[in-house]
This record gives sequence, C-alpha cells and structure tokens, in this order.
Amino acid sequence: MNFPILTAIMLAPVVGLLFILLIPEREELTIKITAAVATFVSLVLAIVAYVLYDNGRGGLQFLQDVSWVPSFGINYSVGVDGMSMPMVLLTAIVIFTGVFASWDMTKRVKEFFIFLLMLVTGVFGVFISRDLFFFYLFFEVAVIPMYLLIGIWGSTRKEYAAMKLTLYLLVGSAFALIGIIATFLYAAQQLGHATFDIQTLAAVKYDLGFQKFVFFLMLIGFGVLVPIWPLHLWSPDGHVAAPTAVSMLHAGVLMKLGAYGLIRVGVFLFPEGAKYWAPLIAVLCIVNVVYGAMIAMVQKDLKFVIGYSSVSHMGYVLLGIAALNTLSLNGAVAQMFAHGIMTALFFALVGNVYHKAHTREIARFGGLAHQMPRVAAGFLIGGLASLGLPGLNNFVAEFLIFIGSFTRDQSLLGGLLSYRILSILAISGIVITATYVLRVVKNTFFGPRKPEWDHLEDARGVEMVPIVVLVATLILFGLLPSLQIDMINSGVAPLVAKIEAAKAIGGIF
Amino acid sequence: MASLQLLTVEILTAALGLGLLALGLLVPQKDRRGIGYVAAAGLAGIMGVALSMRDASGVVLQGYVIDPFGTYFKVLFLAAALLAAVCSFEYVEKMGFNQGEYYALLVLATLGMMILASSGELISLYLGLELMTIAFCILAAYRLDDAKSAEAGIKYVLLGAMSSAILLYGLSLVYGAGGSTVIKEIARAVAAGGASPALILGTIFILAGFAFKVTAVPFHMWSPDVYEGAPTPVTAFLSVASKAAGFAALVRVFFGALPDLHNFWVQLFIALAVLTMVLGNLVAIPQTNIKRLLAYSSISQAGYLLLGVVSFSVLGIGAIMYYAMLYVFGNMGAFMAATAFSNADGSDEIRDYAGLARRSPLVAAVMLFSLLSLAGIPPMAGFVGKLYLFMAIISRGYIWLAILGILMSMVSVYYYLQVAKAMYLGNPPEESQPVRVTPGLQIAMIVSLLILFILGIYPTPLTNYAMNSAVAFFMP
Amino acid sequence: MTSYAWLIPVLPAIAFPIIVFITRKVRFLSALVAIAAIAASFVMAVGVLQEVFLLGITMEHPVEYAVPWLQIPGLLKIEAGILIDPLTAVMLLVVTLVALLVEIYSVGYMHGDPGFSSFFSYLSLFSASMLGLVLANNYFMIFFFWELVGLCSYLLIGFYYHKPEAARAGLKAFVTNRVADFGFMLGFFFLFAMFGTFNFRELAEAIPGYQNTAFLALAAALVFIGPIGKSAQFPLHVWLPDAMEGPTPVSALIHAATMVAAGVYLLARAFVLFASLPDVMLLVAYVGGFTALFSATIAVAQRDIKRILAYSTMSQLGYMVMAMGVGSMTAGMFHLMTHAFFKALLFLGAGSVIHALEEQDIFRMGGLYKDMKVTTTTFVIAALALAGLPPLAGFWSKDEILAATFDHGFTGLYILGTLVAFLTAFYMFRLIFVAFFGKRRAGLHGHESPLTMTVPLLILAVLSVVSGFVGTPFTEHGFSTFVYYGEPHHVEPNYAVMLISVLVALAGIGLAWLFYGRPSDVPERIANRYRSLYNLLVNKYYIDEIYLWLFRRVVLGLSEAFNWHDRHVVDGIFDGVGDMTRISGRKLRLLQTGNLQTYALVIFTAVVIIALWMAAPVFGGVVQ
Amino acid sequence: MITLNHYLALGGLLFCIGLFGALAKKNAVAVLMGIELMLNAVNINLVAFNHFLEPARVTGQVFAIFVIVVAAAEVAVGLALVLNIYRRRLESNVDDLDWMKW
Repeated sequence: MNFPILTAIMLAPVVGLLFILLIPEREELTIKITAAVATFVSLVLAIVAYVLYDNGRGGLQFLQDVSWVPSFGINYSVGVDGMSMPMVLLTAIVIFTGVFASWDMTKRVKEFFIFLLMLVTGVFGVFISRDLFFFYLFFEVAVIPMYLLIGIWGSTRKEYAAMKLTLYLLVGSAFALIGIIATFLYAAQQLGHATFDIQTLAAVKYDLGFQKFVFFLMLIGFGVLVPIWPLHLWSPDGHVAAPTAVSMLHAGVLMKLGAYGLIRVGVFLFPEGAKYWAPLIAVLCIVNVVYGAMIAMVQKDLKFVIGYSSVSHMGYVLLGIAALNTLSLNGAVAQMFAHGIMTALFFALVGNVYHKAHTREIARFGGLAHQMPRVAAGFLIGGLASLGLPGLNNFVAEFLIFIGSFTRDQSLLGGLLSYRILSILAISGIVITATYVLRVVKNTFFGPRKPEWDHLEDARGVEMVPIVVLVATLILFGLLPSLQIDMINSGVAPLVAKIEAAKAIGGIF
Repeated sequence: MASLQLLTVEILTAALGLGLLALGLLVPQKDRRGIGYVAAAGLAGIMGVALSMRDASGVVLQGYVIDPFGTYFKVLFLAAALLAAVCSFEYVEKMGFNQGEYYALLVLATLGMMILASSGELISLYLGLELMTIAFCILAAYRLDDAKSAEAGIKYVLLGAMSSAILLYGLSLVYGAGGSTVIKEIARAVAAGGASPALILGTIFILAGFAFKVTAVPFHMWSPDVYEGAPTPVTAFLSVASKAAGFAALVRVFFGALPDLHNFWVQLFIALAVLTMVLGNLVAIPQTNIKRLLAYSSISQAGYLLLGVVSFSVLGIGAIMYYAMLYVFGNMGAFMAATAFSNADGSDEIRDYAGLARRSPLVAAVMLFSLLSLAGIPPMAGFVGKLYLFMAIISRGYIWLAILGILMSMVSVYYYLQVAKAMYLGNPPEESQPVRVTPGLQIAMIVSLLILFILGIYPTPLTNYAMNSAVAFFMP
Repeated sequence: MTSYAWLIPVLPAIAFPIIVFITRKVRFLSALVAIAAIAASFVMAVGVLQEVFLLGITMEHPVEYAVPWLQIPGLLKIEAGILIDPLTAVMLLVVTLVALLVEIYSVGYMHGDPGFSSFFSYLSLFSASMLGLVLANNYFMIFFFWELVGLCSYLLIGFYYHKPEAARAGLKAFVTNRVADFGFMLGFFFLFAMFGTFNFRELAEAIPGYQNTAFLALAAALVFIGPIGKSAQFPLHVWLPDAMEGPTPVSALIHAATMVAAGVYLLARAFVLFASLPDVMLLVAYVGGFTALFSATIAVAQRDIKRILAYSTMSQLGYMVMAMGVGSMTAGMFHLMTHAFFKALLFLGAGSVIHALEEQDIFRMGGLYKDMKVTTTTFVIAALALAGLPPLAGFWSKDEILAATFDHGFTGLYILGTLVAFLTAFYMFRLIFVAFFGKRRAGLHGHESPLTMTVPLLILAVLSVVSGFVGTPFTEHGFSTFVYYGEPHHVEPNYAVMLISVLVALAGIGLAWLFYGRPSDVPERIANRYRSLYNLLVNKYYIDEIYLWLFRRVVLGLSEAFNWHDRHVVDGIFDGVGDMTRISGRKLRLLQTGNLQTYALVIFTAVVIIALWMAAPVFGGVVQ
Repeated sequence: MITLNHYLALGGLLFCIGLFGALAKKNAVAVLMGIELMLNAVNINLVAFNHFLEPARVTGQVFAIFVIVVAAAEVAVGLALVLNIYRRRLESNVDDLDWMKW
C-alpha cells in the first residue's frame, strides 16, 4: 500500500479549493460541482481506507512519514488507528453531505466553498496526524475559516456568535498548546532527542505531578471544544448562527476534535493524569447531559434545541472518557461518530426548513409533515437516533458508554458518589432527550396543516443527498455495529492497556 | 584585505545610499520614479550578497563583528527595506518630491541597523543607532504637507534623543565599570569583577535605551503616535526593522557583555515582557485607525520577542531570530495592504475597510493572513515563531509566562478579527470602486503572503538558518 | 423448522422496506406484501409449535440459536439469537395469528385512508419487532425490540398526526415508556454487572446460586419497572388510554393483544430472577392487583368505547401481573393468550362500530344489534369471555389466576381479584346494553362492515370460545404442563373459586342490566349522590393532571431556571471577562496622552523605579 | 583632591538638570537644549572615566567626540522639524503637539 491514501483524503479538498480559486465567481454551479467532486473523492477514499483497514492487526495503518523539521523532531507523519479511522470517515461523510446541504447557497458562493474546504482540510489533518505539531497545526487551521463562515453566511447574532466561538476555541487551544510544549520539552529531556511523535511521546514516563498538571491543561484545551460544562456556551450560539453546512461540520465533526484530542493526547499520553481528573470529568459530564437536555427542552428556536442537544450528547462522550475502561471508551468513540452523523442530519434538515420558511421558531410551525413529509421523516429518524433508539447507530454507542461506566466500580467523595450513580444520572438523560426531541417533532411536524406553510416544498433532488446518506449511515452502523466497534476496539485496546498499566491513583475526589 | 571583504554588505549599502542621493539630484523630476526601482534592485542585490556570505565570520578592527547572527539580521533588514521600497513607489510619487533623498534615507537607515546588529563595540553601536534614528526622524516627518507627519517627526526626534541620552549615560557607566568599550572585554571584566553599583545602574540605563527602540512598555509611548503620523511605508519599515535592530543590539550587549548578570536583568525583562504583552494587546482593542492598531499590535509583538530574551538560551535567540523574520513579512504584509488601500481611498480608518474583500480580494486576503500570522494562527508562519518562543520560555520553567503570552495572543485575535470583520463581513459602500493595486506592490504582497504560508507549513529552512546562527552566536 | 425460526420476524421486517420504498404508491400491493409476510410467519409459527411438541422441547430444554452481533473480546458478548421453548412457541402463535387477523381486518378498516401503505408498513415493522422480542435469547435483544415496538406504538398512535391529540398521545406513550425503559435498562445493567452476561440461560444458571440477594432484588425491581410501563401498570399506566387515539386495529393489535402483553412476557422470561425473591414478587403481585382494581373502577365511569376497553385491558394486564406475582407464571401466560383473542375481538368489534358510525361515545349509540348482527354477536361473545362466564376462554384463564392467588395464600388479593371480576362484568355489559341494545339514537345508522372485517371477527370469536380449553383444570397435558416455571404441575379444579367467580360475573351483568338494560335514572342518581367520587372516576383519579402539573411546573420550571442560569450566569461570567478586557483596554489607552513630555516622564519614572527596585534589598534587589 | 566620584557626581547633576529642562520646558527648542545638557553629562562621564581608569588609551575621549558630532546632527534635524511645525502652526509649544493620542 504505497499510495498515500490519507494524505490524498486530506489534500482532495485543497485541490478542489485551488480549482475554485481559478473559477470565476459567477460560475456558481461549476464551483459547487467542483466542491462536490473534491469532497466525493475524499469520501470514496475514506470508505476505501475504512474497508481496507485491518481490524485484526489493529494499530496505526496507512503510515506515511516525511521528515519535516529535523531539529525539532517534527515529522509529517500520518496514519490512522481504530479510533481515528471512523473519525476520518465521519468527516468525509459530513462534508460531502454538507456540500449538498449548501447547494442552494447564493451569497458569495466562491468564498463560501473556499473557506469550507479550508476548514475541512484542517479537520482531516487532525484526525490523520500522528505528529503532535501537525495535530495542533491542523486543529487551529479549522478555526479561522469557521469565523468567516459564520460571520458572513450566518444568521441570528452571527458576528457575536462567530467571535465568541473563535475566542473560546482559541483560548482553549492555548491551554492545549502549553500542554503540548511542556510535554515535548519533558520528553525531549527524558529521551535525549526531540520528537513530536505521539507514539514515542506516549512511551515516556511522566512523573505524576507533571501528568496531573498537563492533563488539566489538555482538559481545558480540548474540553472547550467538546464542549465540557461550563465552557460550552460557544456551541449553542455558534450552532445557531452558523450556515447549514457549517453547523453540520461544526457540531458533527469539530466537537469531536475536542473529544478525540482529549483521548488521543490527554488520556493516551497521561493515563495517570487522566485517572486523577476523571472524577471531575464524570461529574461535569452529568451536568452536560442533564442540564443540557433540560435546557434544550425549553428552547424556542429549532437550532438552539439541537445546539443544546449536542451539549447533552457530548456529555455521554465525556462520560465514556471519564470511565476509562474498554467498553466506555469504545462507546465514547462510537458516540462521537454516531452523534456526528445524527446532528449533521438534524442541521441539514433544519437548514432546509429555514432556507424555505425563513424562520426556525418552533411555535410558528406545526403540521409541517403535510407539506414536507420527507423532511419530517428524516427529522424523526434523527430524533429517534438522538434518543437512542435501537437499530440506529447512537444506541450502540450510548449503550456501550452506559454499560462501561456502570460497571466501573469506583466510589467518589468517600463513598457518597460512585460511577454507578453517575451513570444512572446520565442514563436518565435518555428520558429527557426523548421528551424534548419528540416534543419538537410533535410541535414542528405534527398537528393540523397550516396553510401559511403551503408554499414550502419538500426536499427533493440534491437536497435528498444529505438525508439519504446520513440516514443510511445511521441505520447501517445501527444494525451492524460490529462493522464499527471491531475497528474502534482495535484502537481502544492499546489505550486501555496503557491505562491499566498506569499506577492506580485516587481521583481528585 | 580580508577584513574589508567581510564588510562588503555594509560598503555596498553605504554606496547605494550615497549613490541614490546623488541620483536624486541628477535625474530630472519626471524620471525620478526610476530611483525607487534602482533602490529596490540595489537592495535585492545586496540581499543576495548578504545571503551568499551567511556563514562568514570574523572581527574587523577589533570591534566590528561579522557573524551569522549579524548577517541573518542584515538579510532581515534588507528584506524589510526592499519591501518598504516597493511599497513606497506609488506612495512617494504621490508626495511628489525628493524621491532620491527618500530612498537614500531608507537605505542609510538600513545601514545604521546593520551597524547596530554587527557592532561588537559600544561606540560603533551608538553610531549605528543614531544613523538609524536620525534617518527615521526625517522619514517620519517626510510628509511635509501633513501636520501629523511633522508631529510624528518631532516626537520621534525629541524622545529619540532623550532615549539616546539615557542609553549613552548607561554606556558611559558600563564603560567606566568595564574599562573598555569592546563588548568582549567588558564581559571579561564583569566576569572577573562582579556586579558593581555603576554596572547595575549602567545596565538599567542601557536597558531603558533599548527598551525604547524595541517599544517595550513603559518605554513604548512614542511609537503609536509616530507610527500613526509617519508615512505608511515608513511606519512599516520602522515597526519591523528598527525593532529587529533593537533586538539584535540588545542581544549583543546583554548576552555578549553581561551574561554573568543575567539573573539580574532577566527579572527586568520579565517585567517588561509582561507589561508589553498585556498593555499592547489591551490597548489595541479599542483602536479604530489601522496604523495605530498595528502600532499597538507591534508593541505586543515586542513583548513576545522579549520572551526569547527572558529565556536566555540558544533556543530563545533562535526563536527571536525566526520570529523577527516572520514578523517582517507579517507586519509588512499588513502595512502593504494598508498602503494599497490608502493609495486608493486615502483612508486609514478601519471602518472604511468595510467590504474590502469584495473590492479587492487580494488586499483583503493579504491583510487577513498577515494579521493571522501576527496572531500566531496556523498555518501561518507566525504560529511556528510563537511556538519556538513559548518553547524557549517553557523550557526555562516560566509556564505562567507562556500561558499569559498565549492568552494575550488570543486577545490579539479579537482585534485582528475586528479588521477581518470589516473586510469580510461588512458591505462595501455604494458606488465604491474596486481597489486598484500597482503590479509592483501586488507582487510584493503576494510574495510576502506566500512566504508566510510556506514558512508556516514548511518552516525547516528558516528554522535551520536561524537556529544554526543562534548556536554560532552563543557558542562561537 | 426451529432452525429457521429466525425467519419469523425477518419476513415482516423485509416487508417494511419493500412497502416504504417500492409499493407505497400501489395500496393493494402494500397490503398484500404485509399480509403475505405475516401469513408466512404465522405458518412458520405453527410449524414451530408443532415441532416443539414433536421434538419434546420443554421449558427445561429449550433450543437456542445465536450469532454474534457485537463483541468486545473478554468483556462483552451480545448475540443476535433466538430461544425457543414452549413459552416462545405460544407467544409466536398468538402474535402472528392476531397480527394476521388484524392486518386482514385493516384492509377493510383503513380503506380510503391516505396513509394506507404507511399503515401496513408500520404494522409490518411492529410485527417484526414484536416477534423479535418474543424470540430474543438475551436481555439486550429483548430490550432492543422492546424499544422498537415502543417506536411502532408511537408511530401508530400518532398515525393521524394531523390530530393534535393523536400527536400528543404518541409523545406521551413514548415518554412514559421511556421512563420505564430507563428502569429496565438499569435492571439488566445490574444483572450484567453481577453476572457479566445478558443471556437468559446463562443467567438462569447463575442466579439461583447468587448470594447478594439485596442486590439481586434491586435488579429485579428495576427490571420490573419495564413491564410497569409497557403493560401499563400503575403508576405508569397513563399512556394507554390516550393511546386509543390510534386507528382501532392498532389498538387491538398493539394496545390490547400483543405489545402491552410484552411486559407480562418479560416477567415470564425473567421469572427465574423473580422467583427467588419473595419481596419483589410481593411487589409485583400488589402492583398488578392494584392496577386491576384501579382501572376497573375507572372503566365503570367512562363513556368512550375504546377507553372503556383500554381500562379493561389495563385491568386484565393487572390480573396477569398479579398472577406472575403470586408465583403462577402459567396462569399469567394462559390469561395472556386468551385475553389476546377476546380483547382483540372486542377492539375490532369496537372498530367495526366506529367504522360504521364514526362515533366513539357509547351514550350516543344504541340499538346497534339491529344493523350489525355479526359485530354484535361476536362482541357479546368476547364480553362474556372477558366477564368470565364458562365455558368461554376468559373463564378458565381468569379462574386459574384466582385459584392460584387463593392457593398461594394471598386471600386479600383473591378478594380483590373477585371484586375486579364483578366490576369487569358490570362495565362490559354497561357498554353492551348502552351501545348495542336499547333505543337507536337519532342520526346514527349503523351498517355491517365488509367481509374483510367480519371474517376476522368470526375467527376470533371462535378462538374466544375454544382457546380456554387447552388449559382447563380438566384438560390432561394442558397448558400448565407446557408453559411453566420449575416443575410442571397440574392445577386441581377449585370448585368454590369457580362458583364464586361465576356468581360474581352474573351479578355484574345483572346489575348492568338493572342500571342500563332498561330505562332507568338510577345511574344518574348515584352519580349525583356521590358527585365527588364520580368525578374522581371520570377524571381517572386526576393522575394525568398530577403528572401534567409535575411536568409543566417542576420539569419545565427547572428547565427554564437552567436556561436562565446558562444564559445569564454562565454566559454572563464569560462575557463579563470579555467585557472586562475590552473596558480595560479602553481605560488603558487614556494613558497615551499625546504629550511627549508625559512620555518622557514615564520613561524616566520607569528607570527610577527599576533602579530603586534593584537598589533596595527589601524589593529583592541584587545590590546589597 | 578631585576624584572620579566628583566628576561622576557632576555628570549626574548635569544629567538631572538637563532632564528637568527636557521635561519642564514648553518650548521645543528649550527641550532640545535640555537634551544637549544630558548628552554633555555623558561626555563628562566618558572623559572622566577615560582619565581615571585607562589614561593610556583615548577611547572615552573619542567616544565623547562622537557624541558631540552626533548630537549636532540630531539637533540639526530637530531644529528643522521644529521650524517646520512652527511654520505650520505658528508655535513651538510641545504641549500642543497632541493631535495623535490614545
């Protein structure tokens, strides 16, 4: 396998971007098609890589190494393991569908797709990097296009939201950067040579105090992106303001960068630090789940509902990380994937409705299933995925997280609290989720036909692409989870081995 | 003769400067635009020469040091001067007179910086400094028709002279304490004699003098006013090159003459760095004039560069060198975009940038990415520079300083994005024309943008150059 | 045949996408596909039952087939598997048969509905899920399908989505069931935490030897929450009456015969867990008994034909749960089976009436027997079965429950059960006398339904009569030696119990005749006399209102508070930091006065300060 | 006996006087004169150091001469600019040079 497939996945959008730069601004259709082709290439390559990935062998595959800055041990080294491969696939699916969800974009089309492709390049880059320098570099590359995309093409307090999002993300990443530099320097001292290679860094023995400190930095840095409570506020505002494709990418993929970073850099490099801070994460994630879901219940704007639902759902991912065992980590990664697809579906549909109705206020809708049965069906399926219905991808993920954290036998706060109690609280989230999701479905799509919305057309043609692709993905991995979990487990196994090998230490409380 | 060969760059620069002066007198008024081209070509040529002798080292006349460190900075000054010259073509032509003098002063200021960066001896250091300062005083006040420009000039000349006096007083004390004006000998004397009150006091005065040049808070106060008033290309040149020269000299003096006192002066630099980063960034937030905004931003950049000094390590010097070079392109890029805009619209107000992305995608993009580089956002080169700086500082254990620095650079994103917001989110005013940019400026902007991108993604060549030079400086 | 049993749920499952994607436009084909699929399943179910008999598959020696579905080596093994024992076989037969009849019936009932094809696709999906639930060999899979039947219930209750009540009822059903599923899930999580498996057989082997019964009891109680929701037991019963907003065939299939019985089925499946825990059994028994009485009393005061039947269903489910609680799984399952037939019949009959009249209030009907002979006859047969008159099916199964309750020493519950039997007979015949007999009301003219609807009625009527015979105390090798827990035991006839229940039923019918069978103002007088009690019953003990209050005031109130907190406190803090930064910038810029002498002064002051700092040891200076 | 310290004290004093002039005088020309005094203070230092520390060499003296020359150039530029301002605003009060601030 000499073909650098991962690099190709990442560069396909760049090539598309360069082509778009050359296309005159008024050739809007050509621009869109170019973007679609570029992302389609990424998608196909990602699927090929997903299929070719050898679960039995596990570990990092499709490796490619190019020496970059030798004096600092920086290499352009890419590769995917069982955790990052699904993320790459997720990104490819979401961006591909996102392009179609933006098909009716008419404002400054050229710039839009340029920034969109720039953004996605960064996201791909993070997931395929094995080198911490490139990891961080790509991580940040995604931020600024996001600002412009939201600022220019957004809605509802877009400038405020764009700035808020950018600053939250950047401040967060600042902490992560400090952590990364500290790790690099520590490791360079221990190893005697400089390296940014994650695997090599993971082999270094960091002392406990260092681990606690750096993991905390990582927790803040990546936690903002997850988003962990109380650093979550950029996300509902950002989701609401962003244009459809950006919301999709943003909630679908960008939040996963945070969780992925937390696992890949935080837990993997600092298992003892992770053990120390895990109880804090566990407690905060309950706030995420329950508080987020309850807030979602009283939102009046469709996008705010989904925005807060993301906060709530990412809480599950955090729970999976906090529980630090095989099942829960498998679940966390699977949930990242499943939530990405699910929330992308939601945003695609809401975008569709908003584009035609020019409002997202739930109270103004009602009975939309009459005019838009396909959208209603898609939304319902998304909702069902969201509430964890078996047969859809999210169920498997949430189930694994729950059972993983539930079976973790560790008491906190001197026995006042335990992972089991926290898991029970988190599981109660499925009830709240069902309530708000179905309430929204009911209030938006069910009920008597409103003539006011008779002019709305149902999704058709290219608009169906996102709905079909995303729903199919949810169902495929929902019915055949081993397609997904076998791969994820091959990536989680070494991580868990590392966690288990780490000293048993008490948590923060 | 070997020693004269080492001086090739300086001699050529001096010759170019004088030649331009003469040319300005000889060439008829209408053809004077050509002088700019000559200057640019000359600077480019000299840069080639400088690059070709980047590994040369030696000492001329006991006190003038040619080493990779100095040559690196010379390349930097020449690059900045070249960009400033290209940037000036249209701007100066609009002013309508004395083009020969303008370019001559530009080149002579460059010569001053070169001397500053290379001098291993206090007298020549002072000479270089003054050559640079006086040339800049005139350049800052060059727009005779503009009261702001005159005010900038007089502020610069008076405050510059005061700071020179302070520096000189410090130099005199150090001379007294070390018994010599040659930096190496001073170092030897300090190592033998330890810290005397005169030496400490001298150090403080020298520090104040250099802090003035590198616009470290609280010695920065001249800079926003001068930057705002001076002609835009001059501001650009002043903000990058004079600062870099200040750092080069600062490193030479403090690392060369006073390494044994570093426990003492590092504390001072920490205080300066903190103040500079915080104040520069905070005050930049409410600015509405692009030049003033960039002035405060460039103050804050000095704060980051000071981190490299604080780290007192090879990595720190390398980081300063790397960052200073990127800073040239980043800041010059922003100023070139500002120049292009002011050539077309005659305004420096940020609100007038509304919708610039529609009127000229290139100018907007150059401005945006230059600012992002200044903010240290990947994949722009500024990120790598900041990474090195923070690495240097964290490797000495100053994690809190690094956190402060990074947080402050995130604050800087806020005000940089205010500019981006105007350019990309705003709508162009009615009946606005596309912004027309001359080909020379266009090329310069694209080149500097490309450099920022390339060095951000593939920083290896410059990293190696800077780090090797730093190593050579630290362990000759 | 058993090795192909997995096809039983798969066939309707395949019908679902076929209808959705291919035949949706052609209504006739949609119905055909759905019916063909379920018919095939029915045939196979019969085959399975036959094979269970022939091969001697018993409760102790079930057959299991499984393929791995999700595995994490060493930690988690989830199988997609089927478990076939007599219990499964009986359930398969009941479900496929009722489903088949209901689908045939629906061809007539749903004729002309714009959602005809979707209706059949949902029914197919439901059948598939329900059959999957029945066949599941582990807790995970049962939960999987448990949720899916809940989904179908949601979709079908809200089938008339343009009606706000229907949409609301669907939501209510789903959310209420979610609460229950939450408990159920925790329950089997506890089991997993204790035993590391979800598999029924493995658990059955491990549970009896487990020492920590407190933990086990907790797990069992949590698992029991599942049936409380699904089988509409108090206090999670509120969704079932509202579920009547769905099309009537749906009420018959899902909310009477099969899905609501899934809770009882789960209790039977998990009986090994409960059997060893007397405390939990007691809880089960009393929840069941209470629900039986509770809903029977409500049924007495309702006017909507479907709601009466819904409360009746709850009440009968209460019986079954009580049977489980007193330890007689056989009786519970037996009643489940017979109830499935006659309750489906009642609903389909009611559907026939509604189809003809488009009216659900029994007091606006009357004299229907004249126009709807078949419907009336079959309805009365079913009502008699429900009331428990011999020799109809309901008599035998109910009698077995009462006998078991009495025999196991639950005298209180026995009396309660007998009281419920009386009420059952009373409210059913109240319905019959008011709706089917008496005078015709103005403006409503019934007509007999088409054959597609009446034929299923007739078949079910036959079953309502004969299905009880498989389990009478007089039957050799009957139901009790087939479906049982522990040792098969033949129930001896308890003539006293039989006699009492017959008398009680007759008394109920008699009272109904006295009140409603002839013109009378007695009911009204009683209602007026005991107005508050009457209101309590009409308003279903105000349970809905209490829940609504809890949801609106407490949950939504708390949510609003959180929302406010998020928007103002959390956001306020972070925005405040941002504002502070901006404001400090605005203040700090004032230092820059523009006066060059100020600048110079600052410079010199700074130098002096530094010099002092360095000179004075107290400030950490270096110069001593 | 006049020692090095006396000279240094003189230099310091002169520096402070010059500084006071530079800070307190409102006329730009006067400010320039103050600065000249400060530079002269430096010159005294230099020459004194040279004399007392290494009388064999003339480094300090040379340095002082350079300072004088450069100061002359500085003043020339300074005066030219003051003249320019004066022509434009008809005054040379430094307090009024605050068009650019904040």
